[in-house]
Amino acid sequence: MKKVFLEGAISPEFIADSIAKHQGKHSIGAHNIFLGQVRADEVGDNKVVAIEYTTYEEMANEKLHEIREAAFEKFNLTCLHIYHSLGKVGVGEICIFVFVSSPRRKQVYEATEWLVNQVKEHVPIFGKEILDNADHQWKVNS
Amino acid sequence: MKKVFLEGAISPEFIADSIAKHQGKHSIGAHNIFLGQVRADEVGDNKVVAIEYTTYEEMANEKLHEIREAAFEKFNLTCLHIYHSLGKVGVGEICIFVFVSSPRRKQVYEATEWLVNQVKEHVPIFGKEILDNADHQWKVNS
Amino acid sequence: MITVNYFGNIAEATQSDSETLDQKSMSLEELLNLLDSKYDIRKFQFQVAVNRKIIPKQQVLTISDSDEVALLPPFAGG
Amino acid sequence: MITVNYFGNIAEATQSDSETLDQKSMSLEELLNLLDSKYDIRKFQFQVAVNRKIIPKQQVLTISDSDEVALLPPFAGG
Repeated sequence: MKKVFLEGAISPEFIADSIAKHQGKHSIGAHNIFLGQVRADEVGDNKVVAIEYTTYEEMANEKLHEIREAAFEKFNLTCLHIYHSLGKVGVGEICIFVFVSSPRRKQVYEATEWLVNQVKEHVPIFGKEILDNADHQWKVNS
Repeated sequence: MKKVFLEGAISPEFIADSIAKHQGKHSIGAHNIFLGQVRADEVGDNKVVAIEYTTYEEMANEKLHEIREAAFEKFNLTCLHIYHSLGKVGVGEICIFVFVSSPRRKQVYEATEWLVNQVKEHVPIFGKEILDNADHQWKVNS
Repeated sequence: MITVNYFGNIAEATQSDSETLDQKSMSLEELLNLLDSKYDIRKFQFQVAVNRKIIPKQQVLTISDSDEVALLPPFAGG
Repeated sequence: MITVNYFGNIAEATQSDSETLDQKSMSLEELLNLLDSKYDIRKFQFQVAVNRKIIPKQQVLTISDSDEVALLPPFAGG
């Protein structure tokens, strides 16, 4: 089982490290990366300052495993990685990192889009949006 | 005029740095990144070990400027960056880095794909594939 | 013992992430009625997972000892 | 003086990235014939750019002093 959940924000250094790890695979010609960044959305007179993520981890890992298998069936990929934050991620910080690699570029964009949508729709992750007045509201994916 | 051409391979650290620079922009919710990596393609009995890139830089910069303007017209983007290597890039190293950011994810995949295709089709960049027997052949985009 | 896991705004309402009900067996309907009487859960939007699979709330199903039930508010990953 | 820039396999054939022709004015057709007689360039696949804009090779066009011509083999960026 690949590790998906990381405590706190996903750092640019972590992303660089993931990229570097793929430079030994000489059949890869194209990578596509999606990063979700926490926005300072306005909520009435207030602003989002962070999102606190929780998950139903056992079920999430089962779902993510199914999504991975389906992606390899559907697209011509050399490898794929999905990382998601748990706990607090501040505005401007990265909470999801989807990384797809393939010999050729054709399918990588669609594969990334499909994976991000699958995670949003089917993986039990919950987000508490913390506002600058210390109130909160529960995030719902649109 | 934004600087596109970099000498040699594009390092994971350069990519991490570009990502970090966008973490202060709190209206961004989604990034999409394309990376092209040099493959060890087989050419008869030999293998590609590196590609040496050259460009007609004045014309390339004019074209890239047009492509940028058209992308901002076409897609809802907060910012976009295109980097391409000149000189020698070894197998497993990164030669093109396209980075698109937007408030929401919907258009980022298509914008990235469009930009990569535009660069490949319209920007005068030339690639000499160096083989492991020191021969070479000229790369042609398919 | 039936384990029920709570998440998001439902965990907030139940003031707990998980509880175990001292029951050998009950129908899903009985379980949801019980939770509604304790926590007024029907005011929330949620899905039900039994043993980590989402099932329709109306499904006629007996929840037995060692089953793991979860109430899942709308997903918000990414 | 007309400047002609060469790239990729054409620069390899001409053994130079650029040359200046000591001409005040000539047609594009004359220029391409001259380069073909010197370097046999018609054996290559290439496009012609005049002042950094690609134009059809058959275009009836006078290349003048200070114009910048380039012979561009197939692009290979990315």
